[in-house]
Amino acid sequence: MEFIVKHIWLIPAAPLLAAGAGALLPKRRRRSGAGLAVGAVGVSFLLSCAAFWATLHGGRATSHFRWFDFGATSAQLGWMLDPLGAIMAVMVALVSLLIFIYSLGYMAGDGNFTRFFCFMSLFAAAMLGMVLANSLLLFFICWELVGLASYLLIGFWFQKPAAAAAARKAFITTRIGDLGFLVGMLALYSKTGTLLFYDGGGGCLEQGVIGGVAVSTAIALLIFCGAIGKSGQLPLHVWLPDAMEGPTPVSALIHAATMVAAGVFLVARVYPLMTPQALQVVTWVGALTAVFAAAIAVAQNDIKRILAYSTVSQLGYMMMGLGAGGVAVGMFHLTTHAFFKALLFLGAGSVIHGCHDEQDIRKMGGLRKRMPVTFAAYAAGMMALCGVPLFFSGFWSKDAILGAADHWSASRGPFYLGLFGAFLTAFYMTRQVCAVFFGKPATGEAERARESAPVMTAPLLILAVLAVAAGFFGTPAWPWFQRYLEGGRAGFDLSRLLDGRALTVMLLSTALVAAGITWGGWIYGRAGRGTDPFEKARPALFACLRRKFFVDEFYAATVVRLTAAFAMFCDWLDRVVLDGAVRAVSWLAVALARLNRSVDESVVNGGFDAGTEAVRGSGAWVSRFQNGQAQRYLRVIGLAFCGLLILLLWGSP
Amino acid sequence: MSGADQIFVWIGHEAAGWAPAPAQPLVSAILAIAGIMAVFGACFALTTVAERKILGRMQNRFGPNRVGPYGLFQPLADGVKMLTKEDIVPFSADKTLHFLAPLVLTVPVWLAFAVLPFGRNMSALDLDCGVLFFFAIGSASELAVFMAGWSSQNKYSLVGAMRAIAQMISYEVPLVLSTVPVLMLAGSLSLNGIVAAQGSHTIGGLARWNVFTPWGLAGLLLFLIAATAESNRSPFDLPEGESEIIAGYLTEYSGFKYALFFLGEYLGLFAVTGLAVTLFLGGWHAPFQWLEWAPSWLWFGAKFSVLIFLFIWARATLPRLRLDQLLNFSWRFLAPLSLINLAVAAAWHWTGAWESAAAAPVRWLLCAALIALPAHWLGRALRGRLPPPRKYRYAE
Amino acid sequence: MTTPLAHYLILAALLFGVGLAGALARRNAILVLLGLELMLNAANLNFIAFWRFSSHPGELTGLMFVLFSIAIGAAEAAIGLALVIAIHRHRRTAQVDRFDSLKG
Amino acid sequence: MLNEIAFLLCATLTLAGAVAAMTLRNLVHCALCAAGAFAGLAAIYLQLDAEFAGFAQLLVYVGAVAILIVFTILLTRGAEIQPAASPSWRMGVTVGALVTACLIGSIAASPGLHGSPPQTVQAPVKRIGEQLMNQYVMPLEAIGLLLTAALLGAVIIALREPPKPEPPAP
Repeated sequence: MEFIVKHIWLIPAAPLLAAGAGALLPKRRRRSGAGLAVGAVGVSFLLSCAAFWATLHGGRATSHFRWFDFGATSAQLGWMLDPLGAIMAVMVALVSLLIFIYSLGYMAGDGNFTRFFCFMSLFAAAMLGMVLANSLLLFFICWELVGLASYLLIGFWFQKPAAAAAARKAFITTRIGDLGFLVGMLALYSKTGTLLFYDGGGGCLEQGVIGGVAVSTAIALLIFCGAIGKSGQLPLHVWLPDAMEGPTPVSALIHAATMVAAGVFLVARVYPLMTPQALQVVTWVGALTAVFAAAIAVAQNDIKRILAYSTVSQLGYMMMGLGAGGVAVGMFHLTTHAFFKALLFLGAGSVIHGCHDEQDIRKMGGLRKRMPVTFAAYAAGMMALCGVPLFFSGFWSKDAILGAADHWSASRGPFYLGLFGAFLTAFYMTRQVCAVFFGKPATGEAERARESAPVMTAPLLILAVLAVAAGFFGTPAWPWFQRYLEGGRAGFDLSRLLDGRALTVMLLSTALVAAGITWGGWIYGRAGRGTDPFEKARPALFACLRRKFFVDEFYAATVVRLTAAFAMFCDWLDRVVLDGAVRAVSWLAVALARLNRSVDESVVNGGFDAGTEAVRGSGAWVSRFQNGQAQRYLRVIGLAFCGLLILLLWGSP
Repeated sequence: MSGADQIFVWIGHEAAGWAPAPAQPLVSAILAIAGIMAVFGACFALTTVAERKILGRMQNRFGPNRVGPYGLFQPLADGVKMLTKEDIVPFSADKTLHFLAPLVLTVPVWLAFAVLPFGRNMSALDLDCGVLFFFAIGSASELAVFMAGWSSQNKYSLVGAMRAIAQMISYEVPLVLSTVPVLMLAGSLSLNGIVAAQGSHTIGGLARWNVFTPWGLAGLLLFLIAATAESNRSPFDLPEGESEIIAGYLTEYSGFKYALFFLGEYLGLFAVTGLAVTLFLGGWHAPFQWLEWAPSWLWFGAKFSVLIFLFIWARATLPRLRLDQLLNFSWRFLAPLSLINLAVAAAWHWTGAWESAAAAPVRWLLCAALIALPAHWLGRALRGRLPPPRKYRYAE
Repeated sequence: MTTPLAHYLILAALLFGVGLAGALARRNAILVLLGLELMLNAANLNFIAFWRFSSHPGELTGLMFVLFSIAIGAAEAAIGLALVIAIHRHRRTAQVDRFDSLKG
Repeated sequence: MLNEIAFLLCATLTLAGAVAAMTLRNLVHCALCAAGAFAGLAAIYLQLDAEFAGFAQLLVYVGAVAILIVFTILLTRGAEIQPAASPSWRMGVTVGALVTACLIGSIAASPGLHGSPPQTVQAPVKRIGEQLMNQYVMPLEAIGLLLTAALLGAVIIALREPPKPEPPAP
């Protein structure tokens, strides 16, 4: 135990090593590459478990070291072990491990198998480094590495134009948020003089309000910008659904379970910096995102896109939980969500694999009988996401968020938005499950679908168990998770479950979920093939949702066009104004040159001809000394040396 | 313990004590030289007969068994034969160099024994940079081989000498590099210092010899392979391959000069074996603490004999290499591997700071893997480079 | 240790002179290089001698210089001899007075 | 006294080797004599308590440079064709003698070269290593770079050039 507390850096180091070694492996060494990656992340998982065990027994540690000096100050990096980081590390390592194993099956046919595992290991290393960082600078470095890995993996099939475009879009969009993060970090450094989180009272999180409420809020909001970008919050959510162009395990690992949660984790990590004003912004952004994305998800047809919007929506919930309820509430939903969303994505991957790379839910159907294991796991994930009461983790974590929103004094708005979002979630998930697993197969592909290999279904089953079980660690009756993060111990007390106000919220959300599922089942369970029944009823609204509230079009019309217009203006400036000036100058120069030439030819040349003749003559005379005989040169040097020595001896008295 | 252990030191001390005081250092030096020459001269004689007998056993025949009991006087007979043979110098040979070559080969080899510690307090010359001295002295043998080959004015001799020099230069690189980890971790170039660095004990009284570490084991193997090549022994004996270039640079030598070459080669082998014992096998230390009662020179002799037996065994077992295989093996396998071994030794040193109980086996396994995996890969790469088996058109 | 510094210096001077004379008088490029090496060695001897006779030899300055100088000598020999081989391959000669393409 | 004799022996070996290396007709003899001169110089280093430098000299010059020279001689067939002395060899020897005379003159003119050296000198290998790793680490790195460059350069220069491709027929 002591060992891991001291050497916490080993956790990210193992996959980093695997990534480095994997990059050097030749393409055909598939088994070595995959074995290396899985082994390394397995080692990380075991070490994380050890670290987690240590934190259970009160193990806390921070360490830091100088990276480089500039002037009198130095950039410090460091590692930290605390409950927040430890639980996150266990979760990331476990989900990574399962998804790596799943990928063995999913990517088996891909030619760039080794490269895939190299990138995945890089991602795992960066993510683990981020959660264990004790310095905002190291956090930012890992954050950007995570972004890079995400870029590489979204564009993994870069021969597809859509994938390349999606990778670029993801990279650029998150960069906008990161700019805010960077500015916030610099502002923080200029105010506190350190970027270490905890440093025995001197860290940037231990100094209370920094330079007044306004400055503090500004810094918090700038850092939150980074979280908005990475976690796909409104208005920077556009990249996340497009990121589904990457391989499905990537979607599961990066764009559902871990990386997008990094924004949430960032807010949780720098929670002491968050002023109440900043938290209000966080809550509102989260609540709006939750409903907004859930509404879009209702009208999508791509199985992965639905899950992507669902992810955006759930991330909104987490933000809302952080803003309204505190670190524990948001982190609990993050953890449960990681399990069931990874499950859903891997299930979707299994379905896609079974249907021969078909992603449109309208072309599936009736897969319940053909892929029973996938169906069972998927159903568990779906119910966890919807928040089916008591036995599914999503219920408990979402309930905690709704309860916190209910108690929030600033406004009732987020609470109602959250309730509405819960209803929508139940509705669109029911719609998806009905379309995919029930009814009759719509195409020949769906009819010929077969259950996936055990290497893919085994992680599904493990995740399904986790998706159910994770909830019991954070019920109001036994709030172990919350106490663990605060460093205390939880007692079991059923009466907290029956507290009046909490019970009301619980019943309310149960009712809404039931309504969503029933209504969805009623509409879609009976519907045949053809136009969506909802579309038939409300064509205008449905079209608006299908086009994602026209956000992409809005950006294209405003930001992109503005940039393009500005570029055209610059182009015009360049062509007309600058070029004109250059042309005028050049004309002037030509005219002067003409004048010059006439003077030159008549006056100067004559003089120079005489001069060069003299120089050439003397050069020819001198060049006789350079005859190419090295020994002669050496002889002259020897003689010169003698002369110099004699001069020196004779000259000195 | 100290009685038997220090007996030679004591004898030397007493004997020098008889001399007048100013001459005492000189006398003790002469005594040491005489001792070394007597012991290793006898060793040379014994090894020749032992080698022939062991080779004979391994090839399922008797070795020499006619002269004396069990053929033990064979070297005497050989010596008499060698010394009474006619000393032939070719007409067109460069007479001076032809005469000097065996001397230049033999004399420095004797010098190399000066720094080897044969037992506790038993080294003739405790130089601060003993290892450097050893290799510096050894570099003269290349010149001697060249002198022998060139002065004979015979193309087989010249080809043999060029082969030998190419081989010696190529294998000197891994030979020296494989000793560097030992020097690094002992923090000394003195052979006595290196022996002292291996003198402590660990669990169960096991001595801390370098060979008991992954890099030490790998280093010993590399060192022995390179040493086999340095001393032109089978399977690296192609400079004097009888079947190809009729004994190479030795072709034009006979009689006493030939015997000197023979002596020089065996002594070179002894010296480098003694160095291997000192660097990797703990010198004159006993393998276990509870075995320290036996005299230290006896331990040195035992390890020395085992290694010599290994060399003979290898000679009986392995076929001769081709020149391109030989050079490829050195430059593509041994040299990179010894460089990697250097890094492994650094890793071993670095991980020495680990404190927990589980650290020792983990450290061992980690370092062993660090050296074994590159060896595996380099070996595969080397095998991939070999030309396909030759096909003989008329020999089916 | 009774040999005075002057003797070492004179030995170095003679060695330098022999090297220089050889480098100037011989035609074979290899021997010219050999002469240069002798001159370098003479300089090294000076460094060692001055170091040994300096008032604070614990500083090791001269010794270090010689170690580096030996390494440079080795590099010089390798490059020089490689050049001789390359030139010999092109011009079929190793005589310095025939290497005279570089002239004015 | 003993010391003086040892010095004279080594000095004679060195000088005789050097003179022979610069005058003999046979190039192989020249190279071997030069090796002898290098060895004598190494002995003088030992006498000056510079063990490390002495053995390094032996290892590098006798073990490597001499072998290199011998190889080059054989590769350029210098052992067979005897080149005469340079046409201007008289001038060369004169200049060499002049330089030597200048040097010896300046040595003779310098005062204070006859004192005895400090009795003890501390140059253990460990200290040399520490100095190399501390004070002289930059030169050490530079030398490493130089040797690598020299190695690669020598290989590339001496490499047999591949035959030039035939120019396409017009």
